[in-house]
Amino acid sequence: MIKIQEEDFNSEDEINKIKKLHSNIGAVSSFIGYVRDENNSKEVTSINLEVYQEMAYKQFEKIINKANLKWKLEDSLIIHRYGKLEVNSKIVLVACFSKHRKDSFESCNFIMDYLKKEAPFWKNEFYADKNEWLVNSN
Amino acid sequence: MIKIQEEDFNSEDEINKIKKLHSNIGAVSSFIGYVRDENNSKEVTSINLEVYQEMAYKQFEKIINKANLKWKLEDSLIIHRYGKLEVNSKIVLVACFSKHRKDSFESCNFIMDYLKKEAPFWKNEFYADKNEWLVNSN
Amino acid sequence: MKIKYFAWIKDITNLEEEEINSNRIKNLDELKIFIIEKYPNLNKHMKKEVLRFAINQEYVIKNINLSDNDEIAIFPPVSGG
Amino acid sequence: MKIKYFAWIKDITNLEEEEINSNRIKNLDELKIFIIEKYPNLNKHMKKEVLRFAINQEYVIKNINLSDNDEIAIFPPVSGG
Repeated sequence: MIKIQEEDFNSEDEINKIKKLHSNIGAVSSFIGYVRDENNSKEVTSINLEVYQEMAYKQFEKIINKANLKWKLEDSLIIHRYGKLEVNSKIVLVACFSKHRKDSFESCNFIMDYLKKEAPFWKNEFYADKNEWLVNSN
Repeated sequence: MIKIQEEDFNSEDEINKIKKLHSNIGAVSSFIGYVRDENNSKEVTSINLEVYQEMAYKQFEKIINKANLKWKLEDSLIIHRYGKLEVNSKIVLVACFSKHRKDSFESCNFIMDYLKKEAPFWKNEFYADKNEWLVNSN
Repeated sequence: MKIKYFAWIKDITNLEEEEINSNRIKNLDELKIFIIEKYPNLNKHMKKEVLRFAINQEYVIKNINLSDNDEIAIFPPVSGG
Repeated sequence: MKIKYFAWIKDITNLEEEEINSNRIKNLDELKIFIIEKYPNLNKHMKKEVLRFAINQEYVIKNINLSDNDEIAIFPPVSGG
């Protein structure tokens, strides 16, 4: 499942909704990314996250398809927020569902790697006195 | 934080409780293990999970200390249940909190590896007509 | 064809998107030339190869033919996740 | 000293824990001999090295001296997580 939304999400509920569909899932590996109060030694007050929605859906589908070719997954979930996000807000949730741990673990990392490099989102970081567009380093 | 308990847990709430304490956390990697409906080609109805509590606390503390030496973590969480657990129940949650993704990701996997090999828990798996003690293979 | 701009590219174009239809633009390289003429301040970024191009929501690196109903996006390196 | 048994070891000892105090038991190897004499059905598992030992909640592999207030646990390979 892929969701691109402004609203916050509840990771327990979102993971449960998918887990419920499969009684053979033994492993869920997940990653949550948050807005930090500090970046590159500057105090962050909030970010504005811009998205190219149509492309983001398409790219997320592609990466999930790739992950399914490499690992045995029962299901997968990407939720990526956009818009104005305060410090401590969740930005992204990636969760991978499999029978065994290795598949969920490796695919979750793979999806995050790809997402950081290719998902069409742009962070505009706000500091006390100015703002700045970021570039992902990893 | 280490919790060994019979009750279920809400991963969103448990992660939030720790996240709230640190505004410099950008990354939370977590793993949830569940009771599957099938194992070694047998249909599972439930498990009974036995624990040596005093030792489990001690071993979890040791592994968290080891993880802190290897990675830059802001915090970490292990919740492990025991007792009678039905199919689809959560068994374990491991969550690692860090500034950057690599630390949370690798330490979460490290803790799970160690937990599987050394944490003093024993699964007694129930099938329609019998029950069997398990041994971790990975 | 529809051109979309994202992040700080919009600060240079002062537009989020626009419709461009010119006989001169038959492929991506020709579009790049057209864009630089229209927005000279994009030239230095184009030269440094910091701009990314997507055609119909797919990344494109090499030159490629364009048709009138293509959606072309021009944006800086991404920073999601 | 207190001896604790877990998982299917309990099905052989019919006990979860017991207090053993004997002048014969000064180290782990002597305890193992004592346990096998008391529970002959544990012998084959001891020989196959499937049993794990913990003294005061720490894994022990080699022989080690024991004192009266030690807590020794005997259990099969773990299967948590």
